[in-house]
Amino acid sequence: MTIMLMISWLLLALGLMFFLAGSIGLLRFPDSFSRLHAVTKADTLGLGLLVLGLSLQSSWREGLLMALIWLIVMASGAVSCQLLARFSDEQPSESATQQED
Amino acid sequence: MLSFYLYLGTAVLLVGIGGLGLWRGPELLRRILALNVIGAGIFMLMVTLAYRPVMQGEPADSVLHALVLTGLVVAVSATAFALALLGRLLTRAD
Amino acid sequence: MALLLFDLVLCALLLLLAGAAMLSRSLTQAVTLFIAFGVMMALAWARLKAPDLALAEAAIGAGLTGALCFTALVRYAKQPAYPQPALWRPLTFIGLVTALLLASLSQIPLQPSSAIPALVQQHLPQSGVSHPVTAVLLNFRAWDTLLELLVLLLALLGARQAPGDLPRYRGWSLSISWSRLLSPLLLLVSGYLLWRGAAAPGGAFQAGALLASGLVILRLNQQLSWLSWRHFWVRMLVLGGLLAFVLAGAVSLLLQDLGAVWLSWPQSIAGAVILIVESFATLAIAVTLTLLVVGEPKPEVADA
Amino acid sequence: MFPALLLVTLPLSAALLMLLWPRFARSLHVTVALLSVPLAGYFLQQILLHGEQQWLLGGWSPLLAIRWQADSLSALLLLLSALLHLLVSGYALAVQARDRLPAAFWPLSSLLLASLQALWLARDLFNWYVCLELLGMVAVALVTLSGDKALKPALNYLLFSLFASLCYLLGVALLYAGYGALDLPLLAGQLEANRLNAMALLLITLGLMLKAACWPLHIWLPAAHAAAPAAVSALLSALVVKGPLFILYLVWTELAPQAFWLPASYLFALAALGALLFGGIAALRTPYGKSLVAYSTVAQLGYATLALAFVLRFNLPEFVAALWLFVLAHALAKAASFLAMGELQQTLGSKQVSALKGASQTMPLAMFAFAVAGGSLIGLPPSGGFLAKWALLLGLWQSQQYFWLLVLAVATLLAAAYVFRVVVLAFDRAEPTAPDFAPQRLPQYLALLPALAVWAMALFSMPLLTLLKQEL
Repeated sequence: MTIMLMISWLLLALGLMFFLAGSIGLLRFPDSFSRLHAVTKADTLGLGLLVLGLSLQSSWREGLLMALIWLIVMASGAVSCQLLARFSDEQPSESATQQED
Repeated sequence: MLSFYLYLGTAVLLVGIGGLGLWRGPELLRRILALNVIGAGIFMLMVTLAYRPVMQGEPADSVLHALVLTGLVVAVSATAFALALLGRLLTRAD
Repeated sequence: MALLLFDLVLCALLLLLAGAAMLSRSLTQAVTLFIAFGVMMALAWARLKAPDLALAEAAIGAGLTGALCFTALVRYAKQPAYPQPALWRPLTFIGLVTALLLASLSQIPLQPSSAIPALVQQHLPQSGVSHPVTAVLLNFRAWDTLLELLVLLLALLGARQAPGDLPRYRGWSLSISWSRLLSPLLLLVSGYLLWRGAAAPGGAFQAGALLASGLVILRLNQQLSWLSWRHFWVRMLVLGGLLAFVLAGAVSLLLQDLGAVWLSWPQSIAGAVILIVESFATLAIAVTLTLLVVGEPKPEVADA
Repeated sequence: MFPALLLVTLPLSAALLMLLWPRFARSLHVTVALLSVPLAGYFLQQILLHGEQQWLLGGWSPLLAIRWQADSLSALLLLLSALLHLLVSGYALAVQARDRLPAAFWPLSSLLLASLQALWLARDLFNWYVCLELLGMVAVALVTLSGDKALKPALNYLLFSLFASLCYLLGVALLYAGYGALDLPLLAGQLEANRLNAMALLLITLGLMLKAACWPLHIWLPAAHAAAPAAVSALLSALVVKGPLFILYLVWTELAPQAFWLPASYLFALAALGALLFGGIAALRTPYGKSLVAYSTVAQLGYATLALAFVLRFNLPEFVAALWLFVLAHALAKAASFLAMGELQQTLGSKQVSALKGASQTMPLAMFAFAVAGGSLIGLPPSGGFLAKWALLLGLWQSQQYFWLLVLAVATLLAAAYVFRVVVLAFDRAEPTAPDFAPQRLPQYLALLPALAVWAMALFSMPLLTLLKQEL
């Protein structure tokens, strides 16, 4: 039991670390592509680790629900990331003007 | 109880921040956003007020919740109308 | 203690996001920050035991308002940059007013003297539904809700007076297949929210807003033909909520004695009346919000 | 219940049907406008016979339900709204083809009537918020009927109106925090004079004064009212700004603790002073005809604010009578002057005041209507405006406020100056501005109608006064 709990906390900490790294990347990276890259890492891996860690501490029903949420977030993240990348690809001047001010 | 005052204070500060944005602008879109921030602050105040019975172990005040729900819909309607007018104003200026 | 820490972080985040949205230089940033603010707000309301509102705020406040703001943002692209005005004068004045407000807050009684929550609980069995918020919205204070639907309708009527044309987004294979996947899900969830509203958090507004977001996604990906006010069925859908409300009021007046008052549902059929009114209201809200977000085609586009 | 309910739901459901079947919009609109007047008259008679009536919507207990209540004042305002709505409908019918009035006018103006009637009947703080929001949005939508040139004033109007309703809502939330009720009669007399209530009342007052365009919060009004089509400006100036004024009156006389009355009266008196002087001066200086009439609204609202200030300070029946007589007289006179001015501008083809040169020759009827309405705005005896001013003077004399007598004299002179500015120009027959097309007679007669009605008010002064003093 305690081993399960320890693994769970480890996974949670790891997940949080991904989120932290993603947030720092979002703030520090120079252009939108690398920012997107940083954020999507946090979304998929970080959230996945959190869900895994939390489901070790909860019933199978809650675990299933969380897994569903993870899947939906991942799918929407993939689509919205592609859309954003496409948008910034189409309008390079937009991101350039934003960096100036 | 500390949380109650924390949320109450945050709500009022949000109203203040919104008021600041409304005054300063300078774009009309930001003024519309500012009105929404003020609205959010007021609704947060109401939700926090509705939370008071919870601290005594009773259910939250559902009348206030209903009022906020009404207010939310009214706010989004007004925002949509204002943005439509703004959009027309901007496209016409070209 | 942990909860207080959570509250502190959440409140600080809310203030930070709102302040940054108001002061940021670029409007795009301001709108993005405002959407993030909306999501955090939904979290705060869930924390404050208001799940109905958290649902509504997530769908309406963050989602649809954000979509509307982005629509306006596209039109700002060609505008010249505005000079940033000075800050100190508004800051001192607003700071003073906020301080006064904060000072007056200390007199809010911690134990509310209101008898309303008890009264709601007492009359809940007669209202036809078991969820108090739904009971207040569609029975105790139904007149407010009717007028609120009217406000929503007016937003649409007003927006139709000022049609602006947008650059058309033509859809893209990935987002199209995603919209095909997502919208049945949204439809399902909004139906569930509507049905559940009688007994648990949820109801017409949340369901309507969710349905609207599904319709908007479909419309933007060209999966749905234009909704145009010129079609009778669209007008019928938009007005359906109000018509059902008024008709239900009229019928219930006729069903009861002549001494009856407006919008009082007979207890035996109250649940059914509320469900019917809510269903029509959901459709009306969904179509109205969709029309507000995606706009209407110019006549020649609609004919093509 | 029935007459009151029909007064609200008839225009409401008619508007819905108009939107559903636009083909029948006009006929439906006219039918409802025609039906509303006798209904409102019947309702007023019922109230006079049986006294005040009230209903708890949904039949729940007072704390839970929304209360509707109708006393003789509400009934009078219901009748006034129905009457002016009918008049403006007639005018709109007469000019719709010439002015290219959009088809959206018909459902929108029906919704305006419905929301006004709902406001006069409600006695619930939150329901008033929804009513105010509704009224503001209908008003803005009506202003946008003028097309692109009205966009900026309309958007400004909308933003001010939204800010005002938010202020009002915050005030209501603070009151609910202390007392946990929204029903006006239940809250009446309950409020203590503490900081929280002071803040709440201040916010409510600020919001309502913004919506009622009390000086110095009037800045949105002239542009918005001037930009709207004439029929709409008449409705806005005559009725819409009176809604928040009505709430303000009820909130202060019934809700506010007596300890706040004196400081509030100073606040209102100051606003009134500014409105009377600066509104008048602005009306005197503006180069545009409809702006002149709109600024005159700002100035005339000053009288109502002044009466409210003295109601709070001295609590004399004269002031209450003066307040509502001003509202009635101004509604009629302003409807007449906006319709007349709209007619003049439309026919002479210019917005400028200077274009009215020789209008007494080219369009004598419209000019006559404007002059007659102007007489009431100045307060010439025996018009409705005079009646109101007389009540105010009487009260001021009794309470020995001689400074304010002087202010009233100056304000009257200013009103006379801006009315005669137009009239004198119109009688300058040397080189009259030629009309673009033959003037239509019917709309001019319709503009004359309320102007004559406001002079007829003097004939009915006794019943009106007894009706209003019942309020005390």
